[in-house]
Amino acid sequence: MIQFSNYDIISNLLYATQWTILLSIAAFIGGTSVALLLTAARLTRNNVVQKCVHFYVELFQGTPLLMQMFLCFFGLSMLGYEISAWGAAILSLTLFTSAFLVEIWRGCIDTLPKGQWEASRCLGLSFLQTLRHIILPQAIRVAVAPTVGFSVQVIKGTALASIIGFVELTKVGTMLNNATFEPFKVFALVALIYFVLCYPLSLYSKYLEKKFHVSR
Amino acid sequence: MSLVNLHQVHKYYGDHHVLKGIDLDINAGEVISIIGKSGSGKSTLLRCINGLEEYQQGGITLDGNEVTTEDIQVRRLALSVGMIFQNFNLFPHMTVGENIMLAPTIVLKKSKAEAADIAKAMLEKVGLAEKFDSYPEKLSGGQQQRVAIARALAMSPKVLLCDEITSALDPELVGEVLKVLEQLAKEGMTLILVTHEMNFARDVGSRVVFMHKGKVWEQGDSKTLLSDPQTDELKQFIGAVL
Amino acid sequence: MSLVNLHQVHKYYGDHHVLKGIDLDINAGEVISIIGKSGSGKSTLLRCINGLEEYQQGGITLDGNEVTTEDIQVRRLALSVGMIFQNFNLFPHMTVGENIMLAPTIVLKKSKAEAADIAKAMLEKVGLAEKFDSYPEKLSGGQQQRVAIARALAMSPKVLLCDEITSALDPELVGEVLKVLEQLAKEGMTLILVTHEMNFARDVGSRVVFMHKGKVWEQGDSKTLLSDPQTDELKQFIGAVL
Amino acid sequence: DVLDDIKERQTIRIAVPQDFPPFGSIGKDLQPQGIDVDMANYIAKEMGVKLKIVPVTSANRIPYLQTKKVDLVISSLGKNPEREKAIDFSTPYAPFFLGVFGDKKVMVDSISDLANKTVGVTRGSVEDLELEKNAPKSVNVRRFEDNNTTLTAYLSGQVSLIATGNLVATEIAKRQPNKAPEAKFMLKDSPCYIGMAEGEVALQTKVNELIQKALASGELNAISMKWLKAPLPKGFGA
Amino acid sequence: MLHFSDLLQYTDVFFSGLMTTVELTLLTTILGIALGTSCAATRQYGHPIGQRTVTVYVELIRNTPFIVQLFFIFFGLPSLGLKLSPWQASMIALTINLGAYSTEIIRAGLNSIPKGQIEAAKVLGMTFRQTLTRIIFTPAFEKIYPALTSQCIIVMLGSAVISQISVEDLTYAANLVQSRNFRAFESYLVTAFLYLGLAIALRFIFNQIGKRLFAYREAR
Ligand SMILES: Nc1ncnc2c1ncn2[C@@H]1O[C@H](COP(=O)(O)OP(=O)(O)OP(=O)(O)O)[C@@H](O)[C@H]1O
Ligand SMILES: Nc1ncnc2c1ncn2[C@@H]1O[C@H](COP(=O)(O)OP(=O)(O)OP(=O)(O)O)[C@@H](O)[C@H]1O
Ligand SMILES: [Mg+2]
Ligand SMILES: [Mg+2]
Repeated sequence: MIQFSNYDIISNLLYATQWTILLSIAAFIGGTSVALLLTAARLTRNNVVQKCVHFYVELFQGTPLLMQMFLCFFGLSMLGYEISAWGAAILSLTLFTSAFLVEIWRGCIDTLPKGQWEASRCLGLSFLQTLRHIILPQAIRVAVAPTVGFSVQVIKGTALASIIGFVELTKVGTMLNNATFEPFKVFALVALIYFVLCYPLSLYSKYLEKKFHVSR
Repeated sequence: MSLVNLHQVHKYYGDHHVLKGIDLDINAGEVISIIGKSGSGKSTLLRCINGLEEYQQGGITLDGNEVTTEDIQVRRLALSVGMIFQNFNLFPHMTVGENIMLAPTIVLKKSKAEAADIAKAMLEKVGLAEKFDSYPEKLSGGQQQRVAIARALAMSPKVLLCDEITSALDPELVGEVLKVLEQLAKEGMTLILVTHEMNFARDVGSRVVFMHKGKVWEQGDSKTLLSDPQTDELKQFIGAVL
Repeated sequence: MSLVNLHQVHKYYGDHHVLKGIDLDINAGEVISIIGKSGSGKSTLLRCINGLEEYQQGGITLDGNEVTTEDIQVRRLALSVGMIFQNFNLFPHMTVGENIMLAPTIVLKKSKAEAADIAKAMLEKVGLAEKFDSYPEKLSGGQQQRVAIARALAMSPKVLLCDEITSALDPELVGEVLKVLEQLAKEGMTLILVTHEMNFARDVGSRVVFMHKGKVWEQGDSKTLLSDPQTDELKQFIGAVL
Repeated sequence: DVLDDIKERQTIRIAVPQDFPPFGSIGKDLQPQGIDVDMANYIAKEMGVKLKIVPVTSANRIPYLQTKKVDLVISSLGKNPEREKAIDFSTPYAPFFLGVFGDKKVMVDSISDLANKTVGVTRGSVEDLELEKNAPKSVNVRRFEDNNTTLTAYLSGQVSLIATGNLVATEIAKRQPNKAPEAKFMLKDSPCYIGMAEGEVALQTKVNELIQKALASGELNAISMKWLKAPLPKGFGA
Repeated sequence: MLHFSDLLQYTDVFFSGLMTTVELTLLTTILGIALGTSCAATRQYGHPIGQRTVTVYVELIRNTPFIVQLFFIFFGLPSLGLKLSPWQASMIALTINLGAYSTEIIRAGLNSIPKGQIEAAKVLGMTFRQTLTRIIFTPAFEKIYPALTSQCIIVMLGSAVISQISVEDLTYAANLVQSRNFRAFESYLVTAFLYLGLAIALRFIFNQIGKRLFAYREAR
């Protein structure tokens, strides 16, 4: 019979952590890219486009991430698109991340005083010039903190990929638990590793938020 | 011909009738003080003149051109009308110099060097030459407002619209801003001010326009109007403010 | 014996020495106007008198009792000192009536009916009897401030502290609040006001206290002090404000 | 068809369990090992193609097949009518009995004794369907996503009875002798089959051929000896 | 290609799953907000030790995935002798989770109350407890009500995970149906829309309650 030492447990968990990190980074990059496109689309002030973005946000914020993963994983293949657990996880996390980031960023743009738009208009700046020189530079500064904060949600979201069989930290945790029958130890370690990944990001986000408020 | 002309301008916010047929003629070089109770439509009137708000009836012309809220039209208008706001609306992420140079470079397509020269000259004019590289947040309210004036002047407008530009200032800072306005008036700039500073209106202004319930209720030469109001409403208003 | 007595009061915010040895004696029925530049420590002084801020040296007594910032002490103090703020601080989720009745019922343990009678009487006094059931946000600034006065009066304080209570108001609303204060002064209420309204200070106040750099720089009878200031600093201040 | 695809790809993708010893469970290197894994290796070797192992759970192994994420499921798969509607089966390759196991203190001797008891089971497994069909209505069936979770639920004491395979129960006994579950009664004789997508006749024929060959050559018996420490039952696969 | 009709015979499975999800959501919403409120008040105004404890709790929960918390409570705690039914474990995990997030949200609400309001109460002679309950809570909750609503919905959607420990919620229903008729796409799609409907309904209900709670706003 195989015996797992603490060293085996920890080294296997750390090995799996790589996949959690990789999946998080991929999902975050995917999410921000899509969210950028959607934010740009939303700023066009075209009614139909805005409705579409709104629907997108409602849809992916209003359904469980787990369902989105199931649908991406089993659903897409049933419709004839080949997709791996890794691909389904990235795809669903991208949809999920972008839906939240679009809303977060919209909030950031909306917090800028209306006077900034009006002053620009009175100086003869066009809509795009106002965006480029006045709104975006300020909005980006506001947006960094909540965006970093949301990256924590993305990391935690990757844990659900274990349910569609993607082997990352949580999955290895359940596998090891089954092999060792030491749930208390294994899940405490898993939680600890997530905490070590997420907490610095949370702290950094808070720090940015404070810094921004002070410099206002 | 008059520089600014309003003819029977009506403006609604939804069902709310805010401007009820405004007629007004303003010539180049005049200093107009618009006074009136809160909610009487003073800000709305100013904002219609430079295309920030739509109006539903009547017509406004500026230098003979019709004023609308279309984007292109507003941008063209911005070349001849400057506006200064109660809360300054400086761009916080740019230095004072960059605030002033922005529109001359990207709207008027001037070179950086040229724009910088203009910015320096305008800062000189408002007495803040040494603040070129400061960020707005480091300035007092009075200084920020003077920068805002310099920013508007850098576009060499024909008219300057000022909406209660001293109301957000501590009383001891009001004077420095009014002094700048007085100087501009002396140099012949056309000014349209919404203001509560009655002394300024009387001493510097050429004409006072009293608005009440969305109408121009009474207007006339600033000294005579304020010392000898005709309508009860104006009498009451002057009584309350002075 | 004086109603309020300050003896060599020193106050620091961290290293920042804000009050530098204040001596002040105020008798019942006096109307004291505290004037001075922004940052001179006027608000801080008021807030020390009713225990909202700690002071580090000296002593303050009110009606013979020492003033400290201990909770119980502050609550006892609240029975004899009322305070009105620049931005009203009405409770937005309560009607005007509820705002006024709250403290009499839960602090003085009066019955609802009794508290309602008091509230009505106080609203009558400030001329807002008909607003009993309105919510604060539906009132103009001047009306809100009068409600705040009524709320303070409902606790039948011996002294009323007012910190720039007209500064947040549109000019045409200032008068209605000052009128209420004038009435209170006539009825013999002890008032300590931080104010920029020089006319009011001169005409209604009994004494003016000019603060400068954390000190009582000059004080005296309101009419003589304002028309004949002794120190350069006060002269300059009066010049800037009037 | 799929057989051609496999040849073209030069790789066969086979779904195996990773939480179901001795059929498939992970070693220290996190790689699956067990009867099903050996079986998969055998099939790939015989077909002369490379093997790609795909770990699955009991709940998702059929969707994997249906959505063509794998070519074969060798995952201790039992046969029942519902499944036969969805996929096709080979001939059996390993023996398996399903039963109810549990704590010594719980007195249960037959399926009717389950009334008002709580039984843990892996969702979508044959034992799940057996319980649903035959157990008294008052039984409280707790369904878990995979065998991992079912076993953990038993070992952590969350349920005192589980329905699972005899071999799984033996495996627990080996690992945690103090918590060894006691066999209560048998639910069903349910040997394991290899699953494949519906209508893939060529593939089915080929797989059946290979199983017959292994049976004849004693290869299957060797696998059984290696993992179950016992020869195949007499007449198995006949 | 798609056969939604195959799902019809499982209507009652979906329905009972939906009811479990709704039931758990409502219960944890109430308990979680109560927990969050007391933690927020402790963190904002309480004893330093209390403040520290709340901080640790909030950070631990906010920085680990819900599913790990759930597994820890359901599988890990029994080895300490604390055995919970799947339903109890889920309810506790969800409540603890919502509690942590709502602590942060409610604290932001408490922070948003202008200092002047508290001072006004103080100079009227009110005790701190009176100030908290009568002056601070209502406007603070009003300010953060939308954020709190969103968080409750997020927790409701996150509850999909509890099917992993055999709670028979909506996701469990989807998985069960899927394991019986092998119509994965259809049952997940239907379930996703059921969740969407639930989210919309929840927001609507919250809005209605909000209108009652903050009726004075309507007086404008
Ligand atoms: N964006 C808006 N939407 C709806 N109503 C508005 C809007 N802006 C102003 N109003 C209303 O129009 C009327 C006139 O407003 P306006 O701001 O022009 O008054 P004002 O004379 O400038 O007052 P104040 O001295 O307070 O600035 C007011 O009743 C106001 O409530
Ligand atoms: N809470 C505080 N913490 C630190 N410094 C403070 C605080 N409150 C006031 N100060 C400082 O104390 C000094 C006196 O402030 P105070 O508010 O008493 O002035 P003031 O005379 O009332 O001015 P104003 O007319 O602007 O209200 C100022 O320099 C101010 O920056
Ligand atoms: Mg206005
Ligand atoms: Mg002050």
